[in-house]
Amino acid sequence: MGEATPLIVKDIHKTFNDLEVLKGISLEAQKGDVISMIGSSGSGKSTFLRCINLLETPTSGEIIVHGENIDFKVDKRGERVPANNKQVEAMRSRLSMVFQGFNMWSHMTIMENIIEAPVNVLGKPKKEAMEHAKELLNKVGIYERRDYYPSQMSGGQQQRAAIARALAMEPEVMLFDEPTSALDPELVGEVLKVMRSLAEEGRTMVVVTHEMAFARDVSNQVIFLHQGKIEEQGHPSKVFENPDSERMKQFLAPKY
Amino acid sequence: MGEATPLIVKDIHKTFNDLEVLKGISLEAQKGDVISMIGSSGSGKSTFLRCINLLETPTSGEIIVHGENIDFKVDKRGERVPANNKQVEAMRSRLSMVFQGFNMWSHMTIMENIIEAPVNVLGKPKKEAMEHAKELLNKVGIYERRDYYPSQMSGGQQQRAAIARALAMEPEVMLFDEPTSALDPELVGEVLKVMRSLAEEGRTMVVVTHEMAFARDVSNQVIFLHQGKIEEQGHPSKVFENPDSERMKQFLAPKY
Amino acid sequence: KDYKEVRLAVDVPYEPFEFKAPDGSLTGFEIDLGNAVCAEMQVKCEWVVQAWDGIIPGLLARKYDAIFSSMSINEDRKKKVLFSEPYYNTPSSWFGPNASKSLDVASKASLKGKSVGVQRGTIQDKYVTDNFGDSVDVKRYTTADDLVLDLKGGRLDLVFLDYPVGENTIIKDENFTAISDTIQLGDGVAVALRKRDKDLAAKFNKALAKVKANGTYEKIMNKYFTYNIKM
Amino acid sequence: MESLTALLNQNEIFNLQTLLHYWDGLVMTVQLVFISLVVGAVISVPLAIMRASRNPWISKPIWVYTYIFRGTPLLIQLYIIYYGVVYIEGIQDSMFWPVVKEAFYPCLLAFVLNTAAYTTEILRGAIVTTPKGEIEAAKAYGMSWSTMTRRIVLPSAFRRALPAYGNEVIFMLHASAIASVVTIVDLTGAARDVYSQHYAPFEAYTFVAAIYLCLTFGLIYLFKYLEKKMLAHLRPLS
Amino acid sequence: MFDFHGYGPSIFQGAILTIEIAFLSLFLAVSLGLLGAIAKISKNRLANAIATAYTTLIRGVPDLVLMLLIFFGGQMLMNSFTDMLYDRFEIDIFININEFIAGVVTIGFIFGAYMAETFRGAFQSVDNGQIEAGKAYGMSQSQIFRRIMFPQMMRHALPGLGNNWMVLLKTTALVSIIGLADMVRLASEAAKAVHEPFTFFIPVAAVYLMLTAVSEIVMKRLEIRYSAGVVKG
Ligand SMILES: Nc1ncnc2c1ncn2[C@@H]1O[C@H](COP(=O)(O)OP(=O)(O)OP(=O)(O)O)[C@@H](O)[C@H]1O
Ligand SMILES: Nc1ncnc2c1ncn2[C@@H]1O[C@H](COP(=O)(O)OP(=O)(O)OP(=O)(O)O)[C@@H](O)[C@H]1O
Ligand SMILES: [Mg+2]
Ligand SMILES: [Mg+2]
Repeated sequence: MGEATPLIVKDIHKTFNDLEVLKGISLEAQKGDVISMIGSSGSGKSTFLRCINLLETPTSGEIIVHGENIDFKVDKRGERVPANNKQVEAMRSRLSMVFQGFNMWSHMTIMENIIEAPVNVLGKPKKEAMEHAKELLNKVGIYERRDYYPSQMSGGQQQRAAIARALAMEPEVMLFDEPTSALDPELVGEVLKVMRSLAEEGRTMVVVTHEMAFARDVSNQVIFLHQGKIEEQGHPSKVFENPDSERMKQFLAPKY
Repeated sequence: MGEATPLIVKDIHKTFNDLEVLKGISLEAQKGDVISMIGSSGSGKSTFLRCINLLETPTSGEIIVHGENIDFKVDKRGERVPANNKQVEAMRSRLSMVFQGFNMWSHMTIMENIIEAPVNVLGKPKKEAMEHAKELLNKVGIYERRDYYPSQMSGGQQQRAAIARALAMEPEVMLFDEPTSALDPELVGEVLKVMRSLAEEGRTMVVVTHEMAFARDVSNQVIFLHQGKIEEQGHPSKVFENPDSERMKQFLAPKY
Repeated sequence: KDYKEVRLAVDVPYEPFEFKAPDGSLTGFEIDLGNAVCAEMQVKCEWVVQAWDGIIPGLLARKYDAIFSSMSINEDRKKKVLFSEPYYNTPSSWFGPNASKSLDVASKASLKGKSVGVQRGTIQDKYVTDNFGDSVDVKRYTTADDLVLDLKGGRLDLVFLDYPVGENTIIKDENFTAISDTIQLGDGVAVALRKRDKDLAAKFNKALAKVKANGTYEKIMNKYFTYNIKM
Repeated sequence: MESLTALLNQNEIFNLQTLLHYWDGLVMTVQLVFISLVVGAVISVPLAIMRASRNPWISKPIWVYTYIFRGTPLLIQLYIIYYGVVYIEGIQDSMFWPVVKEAFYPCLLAFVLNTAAYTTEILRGAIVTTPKGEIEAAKAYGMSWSTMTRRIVLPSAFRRALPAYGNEVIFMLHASAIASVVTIVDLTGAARDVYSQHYAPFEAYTFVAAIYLCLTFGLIYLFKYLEKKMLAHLRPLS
Repeated sequence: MFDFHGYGPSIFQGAILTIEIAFLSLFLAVSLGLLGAIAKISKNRLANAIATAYTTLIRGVPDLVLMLLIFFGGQMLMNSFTDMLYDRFEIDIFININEFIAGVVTIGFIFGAYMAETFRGAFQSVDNGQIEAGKAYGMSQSQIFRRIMFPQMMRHALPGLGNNWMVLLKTTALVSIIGLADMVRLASEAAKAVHEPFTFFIPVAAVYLMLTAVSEIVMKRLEIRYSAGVVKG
């Protein structure tokens, strides 16, 4: 038997109050897979990513990270919650995430933001973490801004810092929520290059994106989400060239 | 003599601490003009927009809105500040802005966010403001979410709400800071359609964008900012087809 | 100058000199005496209840005209206010558990190392501090009740108190007793007035003398005391 | 030095003896306030975390504690702890008696419990207003609850709590004046002694007020400095 | 069950006075605190300096001393004027400063300084982007304050505000030194009269705890109200 599959998600449902946002999403990501999630605004892409690392607890469904099935229980309030915090933490330290709103820790400088989790979660020596951070900051082009606070950075700079923070964890699986939304085309290119090299290193990625070019060129699986359901799924060549779904066709039609 | 020019900016400089972020930017926007500002991350685009409506006070330079020259004075600390708050407020109510981070008021629902300024700044009757808000919310497709708080909305939904909020002011000049960054291509198309129709109504717009297609197709002037200076400026056909600047050529080169 | 109305400040309760009945009415030796003095002066007296900490500032600020509240005469106070002739002086006494009855309170040696409670800023405080300050541990309390609590709770070995206070609080408990004889201290208690109101002080002195002479004073005293406090 | 003693001798109230008395009082006040603030702050951290918990079995008992200690006057708490303790059966023969007999420790206990209750509430408020996104980021990076609390929630909460905590420190300094009712000679106790000996309320109290003022200025300055250092990430409001 | 030796009603009277003073001075303190906080975060140097002097000085001086200073000092100032009339012209008039008003003003004034600090901290915790959005839409300073800063600041201010209120409530006992018969004063009179110091802690503590309970309910409500739009983590 080979290595365990990095990430399997089975039939995730998520309801906010009465609003069913996810209506049964499944996904399987092998080592080195790059899965693009596309779909219109509000279709549930962010919610799905947040369910994977349990920032939202799915109303039902299974999550299996590196062969380990996350346990759930029902708490006194009747809500479904993860049964074992240690398990969740261990799982999360194998994943890392770039948030749509970046969520940089505002009381830390960029450098501090980046070394925080490697030092305090993975137990890396501080010096080593800083070396690595330096490298990453150079890669995303904001090394000179390392001692700035997030509030003093431009949108694109913050986004790059968030990407560097995620990369610093050297995780098996990366979840990216629109990682290039605040970047100019040139930087988009840079960042996608970085991501492609990560995929080549064998890391697994789930990327929510509006960059169709990226979805087409870099990923080996595309998922099109529509109103909480998967409308179309498959290799990009198929999804983009020859979609089954009407909705997908419409989504892809050029607009101006 | 015809109407006054909606917006003239002359030789704006802006320095943060010792960092010169803007190094002399000028711009003239006539009625119905759509000016696209492009440039790499950190080049000073947001700072420039924020200087126009004086969220940052330019270190030097002039701003003339609708023929009125904004007065500055030097305060006791030796800082340059607007001389007349009333003038600034009046000017700002002619302008409206979509922020890069949206900045929706978190303690108000979407509807409340949208009618806030029309009712309290322009003195519109509440009912009328709500009617108008409803129309705008329908236009950007989030009418059903009108009673949500911003924190309950997806990134793209928040961005659309921010656009609706800006439109509700029916301003002469609109400043958009990457108004489509969180939107999928389909919605980008929708929003750009809305913006195009605004231009046709005769409103003036300054749009920071990473959508080269928009800059090319909708705007009648493109400004390429690089390290706080204008590297290239002119009609999109010229800027895109035949740029003078090396930097601009590089910026436009396809990346993947 | 004519005084038709005089306001007298008093801090309550200080049994049996002044205390408030549950219904709010004031009684006690000084209240009766004060009323008698006012009757003698033929002025209308109004009693004002005032907390001790603000009692002299209140006088100086003219919130009332005189303090009739067991204020002992002392040199430092004389710099701030004008005293009338004294109108009473109570003895002081040592109190302690029955076991300490045999202590020789006149000798420094036998008190050595004891914790002694006094009420802060009283003449008793001064007496103990001056005579025993270097051999006993003087503990100063804001109110007599606190001091009694600590005596009964075992934190204090002895207390040195105004006799009437001790009589009312300590020796009612049969485990405690007065030790040795009472001691007369200080220059007595007098009415305190503003320095500029010399004419009012004269009126008080005249009336006090009259009351002391015509038997009214004894009548009032006997109502509250079994021993002589007259001065 | 001689001229100083000469000067002091001329002055009736502020002679060497009273000044020494004030000095002892100052030392006592600083000791009491400092120890109770430090101990109070230390225990308020776990209490605030528990108080912010969503589990009522954890948060409610702490609420009861803060409710009672914020809800009743410190004076009453001090009375009950100081005078009440002697009525515990057999305490006088126990090994605790030498400690309890002195006013210092019961007083310190009352102060600690009081300031910890207030500090707990301040901290809890700051904890629950931590931006949600920052907590999510911490979770997403696999931080355990304790790492997240230690590295993200508390540092960020401390900064927000600082101005309100500055108030609490000054409240405590002023409130410490009531130590004198249980025979402790603190600054106020010293002032009261001097006041009643010399009957010079103005001099005795203004002098001690000036000392308190200096102490408070010191504290305010300290907090300003801390805020400047710790709140660097907040851009100034305009 | 508890024997208050007939002093119950008078303590109840005192409790009413305590409550009156507490609420009125709270109102004053919050108003002064808001003003002070605005001045402290404003760029106006003069306003800033005045507010800083206010919060520093007032918080620096012990309450008791301030009370004596404001009430008796004020009265003496008034008197030195009337004394001059008396000494020069034999005109004897006396202008009385009302104790109740003096008490409310003094306590309101003291706690205004603490409130100012609390509010200042809360204002600084409001996300700058929220304020910028207000500015960008042409809101005036006062509109931004009323419509955006205040509602968002309250969430951060509430814990500190609650603490200040708790301390203020107990500080009302200070008014006894200027001659007012508040609950604590009356209870301690009663305690001394019957020589039972502990007995009268019970009604005092009960009243305070009752007021605290009401405050907790109000606080909870305010907390909910000012947390609108905040998703609980
Ligand atoms: N408050 C501040 N203090 C110091 N530097 C600042 C501050 N605000 C912005 N900057 C710096 O100014 C530069 C320009 O920022 P700006 O936000 O204008 O960039 P931008 O062109 O909008 O970039 P993006 O496309 O990434 O949004 C950046 O390098 C940023 O770090
Ligand atoms: N806390 C919440 N309470 C109620 N509804 C919510 C909450 N969070 C998200 N939603 C709703 O869930 C839906 C999906 O949101 P989600 O953020 O997953 O969308 P998305 O696909 O990421 O969109 P975008 O591309 O705009 O970021 C939206 O309609 C949103 O309004
Ligand atoms: Mg999203
Ligand atoms: Mg920007």
